[in-house]
Amino acid sequence: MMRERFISGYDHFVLPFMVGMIFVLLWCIIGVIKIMVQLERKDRIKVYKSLVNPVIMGKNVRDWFGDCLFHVKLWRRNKVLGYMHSSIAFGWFMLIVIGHIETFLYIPERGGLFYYPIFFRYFMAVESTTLKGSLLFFLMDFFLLVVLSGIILAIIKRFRSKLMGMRRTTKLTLLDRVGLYSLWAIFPLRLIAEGFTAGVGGGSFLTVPVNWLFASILSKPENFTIAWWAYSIALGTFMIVLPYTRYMHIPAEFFLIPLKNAGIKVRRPRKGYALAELYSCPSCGVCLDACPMSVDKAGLKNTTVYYIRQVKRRNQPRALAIADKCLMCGKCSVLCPINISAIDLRLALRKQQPYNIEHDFSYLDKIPNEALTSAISVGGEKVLYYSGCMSSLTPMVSQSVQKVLTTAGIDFTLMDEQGTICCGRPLLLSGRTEEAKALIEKNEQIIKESGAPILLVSCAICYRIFKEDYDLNGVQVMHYTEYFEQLAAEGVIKLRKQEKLKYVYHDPCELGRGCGIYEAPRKALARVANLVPAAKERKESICCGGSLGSLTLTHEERGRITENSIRNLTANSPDRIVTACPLCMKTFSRQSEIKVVDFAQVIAENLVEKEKEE
Amino acid sequence: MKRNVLIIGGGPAGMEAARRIRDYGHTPILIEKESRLGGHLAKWHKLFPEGESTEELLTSLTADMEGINYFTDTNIVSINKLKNLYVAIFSNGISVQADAILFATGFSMFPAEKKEEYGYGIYNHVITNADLEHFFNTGKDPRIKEPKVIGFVHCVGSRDEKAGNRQCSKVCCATALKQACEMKELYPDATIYCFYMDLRMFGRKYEDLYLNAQRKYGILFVRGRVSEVSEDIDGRLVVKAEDTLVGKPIRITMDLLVLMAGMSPCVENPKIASMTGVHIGEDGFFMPRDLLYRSVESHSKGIFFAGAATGPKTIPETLNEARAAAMAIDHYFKQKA
Amino acid sequence: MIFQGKQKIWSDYQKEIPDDHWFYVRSCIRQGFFPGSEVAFLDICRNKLGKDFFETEHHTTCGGIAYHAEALPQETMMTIIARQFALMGEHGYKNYVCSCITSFGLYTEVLEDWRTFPDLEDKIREHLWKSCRRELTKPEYLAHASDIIYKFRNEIAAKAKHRLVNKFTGEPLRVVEHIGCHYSKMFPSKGVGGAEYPYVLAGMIDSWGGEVIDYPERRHCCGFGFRQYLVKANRGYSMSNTHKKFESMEPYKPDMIITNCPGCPYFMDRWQYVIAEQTGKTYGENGYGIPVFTYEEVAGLVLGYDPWDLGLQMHQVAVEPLLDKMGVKYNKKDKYKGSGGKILKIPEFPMNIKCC
Amino acid sequence: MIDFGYSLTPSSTIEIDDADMSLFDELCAVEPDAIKCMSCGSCAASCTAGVFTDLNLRKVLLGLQRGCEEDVLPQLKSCMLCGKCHIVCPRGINTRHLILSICKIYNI
Repeated sequence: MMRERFISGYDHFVLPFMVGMIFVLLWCIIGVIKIMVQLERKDRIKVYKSLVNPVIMGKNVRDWFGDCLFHVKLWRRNKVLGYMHSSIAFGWFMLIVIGHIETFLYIPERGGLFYYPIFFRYFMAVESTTLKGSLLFFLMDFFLLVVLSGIILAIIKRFRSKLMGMRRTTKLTLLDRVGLYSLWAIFPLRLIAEGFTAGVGGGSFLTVPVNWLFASILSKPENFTIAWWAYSIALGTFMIVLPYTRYMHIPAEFFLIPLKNAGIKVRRPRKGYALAELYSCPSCGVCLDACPMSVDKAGLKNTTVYYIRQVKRRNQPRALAIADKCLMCGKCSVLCPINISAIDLRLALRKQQPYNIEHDFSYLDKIPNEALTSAISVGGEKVLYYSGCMSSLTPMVSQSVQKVLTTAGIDFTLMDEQGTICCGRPLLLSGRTEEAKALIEKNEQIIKESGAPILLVSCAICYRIFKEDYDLNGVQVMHYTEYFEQLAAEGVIKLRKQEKLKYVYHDPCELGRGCGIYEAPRKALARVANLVPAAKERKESICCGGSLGSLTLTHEERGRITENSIRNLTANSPDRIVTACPLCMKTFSRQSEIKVVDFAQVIAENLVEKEKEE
Repeated sequence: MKRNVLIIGGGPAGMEAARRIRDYGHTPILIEKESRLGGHLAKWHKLFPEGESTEELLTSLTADMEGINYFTDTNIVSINKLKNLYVAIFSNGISVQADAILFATGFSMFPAEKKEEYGYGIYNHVITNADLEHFFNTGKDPRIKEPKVIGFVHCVGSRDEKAGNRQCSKVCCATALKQACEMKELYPDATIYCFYMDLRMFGRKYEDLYLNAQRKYGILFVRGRVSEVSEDIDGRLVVKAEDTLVGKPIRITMDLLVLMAGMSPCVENPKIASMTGVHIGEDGFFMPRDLLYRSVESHSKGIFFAGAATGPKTIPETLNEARAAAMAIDHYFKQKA
Repeated sequence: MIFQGKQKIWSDYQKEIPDDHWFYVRSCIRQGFFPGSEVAFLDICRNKLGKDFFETEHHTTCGGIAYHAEALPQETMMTIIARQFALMGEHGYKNYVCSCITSFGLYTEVLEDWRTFPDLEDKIREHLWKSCRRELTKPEYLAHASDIIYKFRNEIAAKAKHRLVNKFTGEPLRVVEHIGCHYSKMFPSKGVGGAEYPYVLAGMIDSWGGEVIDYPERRHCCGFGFRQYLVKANRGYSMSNTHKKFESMEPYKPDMIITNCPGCPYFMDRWQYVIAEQTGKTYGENGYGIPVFTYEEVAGLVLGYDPWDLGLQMHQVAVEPLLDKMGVKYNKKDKYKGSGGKILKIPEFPMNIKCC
Repeated sequence: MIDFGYSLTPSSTIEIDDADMSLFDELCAVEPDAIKCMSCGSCAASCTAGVFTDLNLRKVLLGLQRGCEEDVLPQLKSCMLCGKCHIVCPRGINTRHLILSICKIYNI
């Protein structure tokens, strides 16, 4: 049994903690209100609705546990890293929960005090031991040990991050350091404080031995209040600096999850949902290794974590510079433990860029559709093939596609035989959303007028915008990798396999991470050659460096990114690099020592002609 | 047996050939009309493509002159052929019997004053590439006074049939860019224009020179030949040209105009040719037996060419030709024996 | 400007000009533009210098204006010129001198053409014989009348009554010399001093005490350009060229302009009025224009001819300020009197350019 | 003023002396590659918008260098930022950002 040691249930040492606690609570409440107010009306309604939707709520609970406490994604990435994060998060969470359980079990009347469950051991004295009490003591010590193990790993990571699969970690700000050291200090101090009081307040396998140790070494173990003061100050310091450190992600992510699950997207660079994302960034530095630009040491400062830092600091010029530099390959978002929408955040800022260009696409209206395409009212079962503006620089792609289609006996029309206007994706990527509409509308008009049921696209960049931003009245948009795989699977085209050849497939950013097409090209390629994996592939594939996403990367910087990407692809010494985007091909071809070919070319080369078959 | 080789011209070609001929075991006799060996090279400050020092190159060329008889301030008075020998009389009264003669007579600078419209010798701030090198060497030229706007006119007397030189002088594009960069280093605030017809940056590192001129030095390029130059009331130069890429005439007021005088055939070529019967092309340069395979041999037995005597050449080309000519002469002697 | 450099060029471009016995042909348009000039020229040559200058009423236009306006085929033009030459030969002369720059250019061109293509000469000889029954005799020496004045510039200076010196300040008058394009731009070696720095007028100015102005657009055409002026819609283009020259010479504050071409003095004179009326701008002192003269008129003034006898009242830009500077005596009342004291009509005066 | 039926025609000469190059200098500070162009014309030849309009990046760059921005800047309005010029530029000039910077600095 337990009893309160002090009638007041209060000691001055709780003050630092209380100040911190109240400060951080107020901060969070204001923050939540601010974000909700900044959301657009329809977004806000969406959020409210999601909170009463059991499916979404279920998802929220799952994500809260999975992401905030157990860090499932980090586990998948690296076990030690995962353990480190989840041990601290979950362990701490459990200490708080069990602390509350104890409080409610033994002194329910003190349950309303913030500090009570935290400093429970100080205020209570053990009178007799019960099984329940021992179990709780055991659990408390156990989770403290869990947290302490995490802290030890964290300290090790600070100095040897490679052990946890991270080549680089973020540079900490001064406040980050204060937060970090106070965080490191909290749990050892708690151990010491609880160790001091373990003789009175009770303890278990961890705290009791500490108590013995202190009793044997220190002359006056009664002065344990100093230790509790230290513990409270560490907690208070941590919470006071919390909003200004990366540890803000702990409360912010909790709030971000329901917003994300409600389907809210970034609209403005630092308001509303973006603000929630900005505070949710834990500065873990996963994006440092993910970013293709980090091949250059100087490129590191352009990664998402630093982008977020600059935006939070309201350093507009730097933030703009970083936003413009980004290749928009999306790899950091995919690897990010909280999937921060790095591209959208930057795009939102790009949209605000005062470029002062008044685009005038009125000339598009003056071009009769007939002048652009012969595919007018072709209708029927025809396939409309759009080769894209880049195809004039990589004629092999469109020729190969046409060869495959012809061999397959498919009735098709080349949409842009007589020249093409841009699909609009580059404008979109430059943050010129409104301007891109003019191009989109013109292309939509042509595609719809053709009456063809399938739009076949050989450029990954065009494909993405057709998929995401075009309204085509049900015209099926297919990337040629999907389509050719379908034709091969259905037996419409027959392919011969070159057993001796090793190919590696490069996932173009826009196709893979952008549209989630990873398997179709692989399946098709496996029909014609042996596919060897790249060192990193699928969603971890490295951008070729040619991306239209970046506005400011120099030729030389791009060159180094390309070099790194090629190194990644050639890890298993393939005979050829196959890509499914004309821009990747153009970029790789400039620097690659081994031959770079387009997917369509590979398929076309290995077609078994029907007559020969017969 | 030792044979005498008369080398006419003490520029880089003549000097290099003399040493090589000596190394083959023959006796070179080198004559130079100027008071110093080195030819035009000796008047230059630095060389393209990377600003190599002329002084260093000259030092290497003159480092080992042992066993080479040379006469400066000396001209050829006459050359006569006797069977297998040539007898040459020099202006200093000496006469020699030579088993072979090497013409390393080089080129003459195109007289820039012939392009009257540019006003060389008439306007106060018009100089030539050679004048500028002299300025780089000495730091003195009254015509260069803290210029704010500088122009370089390419192809002065090159690719200009009316000026009597149809050929491209080959070295002026690179020289102009080199000099433009040097001027920019001296006068960082100056705006520098290069007026070119084609930028012929054909050699290794030349394109880098071009890129550097653009990126590092901010030299501006105008594709168009300067049509006329005038002086305004302040004595500054009013330069007119067409920017053929814009398709409009342009006018700029400048403080200094550098004329890239090209390479003309050496003025003494006709005289020497008449003494020996070697051929002169319609462009005025000596004509080798053929332009590809026997580019250092003449139509006359025992007479050879090296360097710019047979057309505009860069320094490395000239030096290589000098070596090739030495080898050809040695080969000629061996065949004769 | 390095004077020695210029002198060197001048010495490179000297042409041989015989002393005496010239066959003189007039210009068609100068008769109307500056009727006093050719009379003064002949008077100076014959009476002041005592030379033999022959002219015949049978000579015609050279056909230049029609030729340059593409209204006359080359062979026709050549035949006309061949006839002029034939007239010279018929009268026993070998030295041909013309008053017009266009003609001079054309004669030079034709002689060069015949030299380069002798067949063409034969053909023209035949044409001439068939059409006029005349025998072509090519001149031994071809000169422009300004070459003659240039040659005798020092003799004229010796007889000078007035010099090109500002009598109020004692300073030399600042003189712009404008050479007709066809004088030497086509064949630099046929003009005194070449094409870039012609000396023919500069030499007169030097001898008569003036100071030559070298302004940036000194080479520029006056803008006449035949077709540009002849088609009214294009006249703005013609005037723009003159305008460009005046803008360029303005900072030098020239006192006068001397020309040796029929069109140039006419247009440089008249356009000053049009420019003033259109833009309000005048280039001379005190709202006057810059007076433009033919070399004969200047020679006449230097030799002390009466300005009204020289036809200076035909100028648009008032010449009086210059006459005052030179110290030339003139009677204001006689300005608009014709020969024999007959009162001619006094013209209307423009608004923006001061004329008297 | 008298109407003569004709008037002075403006000169087509580009007066470099009068050109205000301060904006161009500003551009070069942001985009040092602006003077790296060697006028090969690849950009204009491959331009998607240039097929339909007078857009010609080579001419734009030259025009800016000669201080005749008014003549050339309107061309940029039809640019689709598709980046083909970037791909073909032999000098590796980042043409897309160059265009955006031109628009920003010249405020078209």
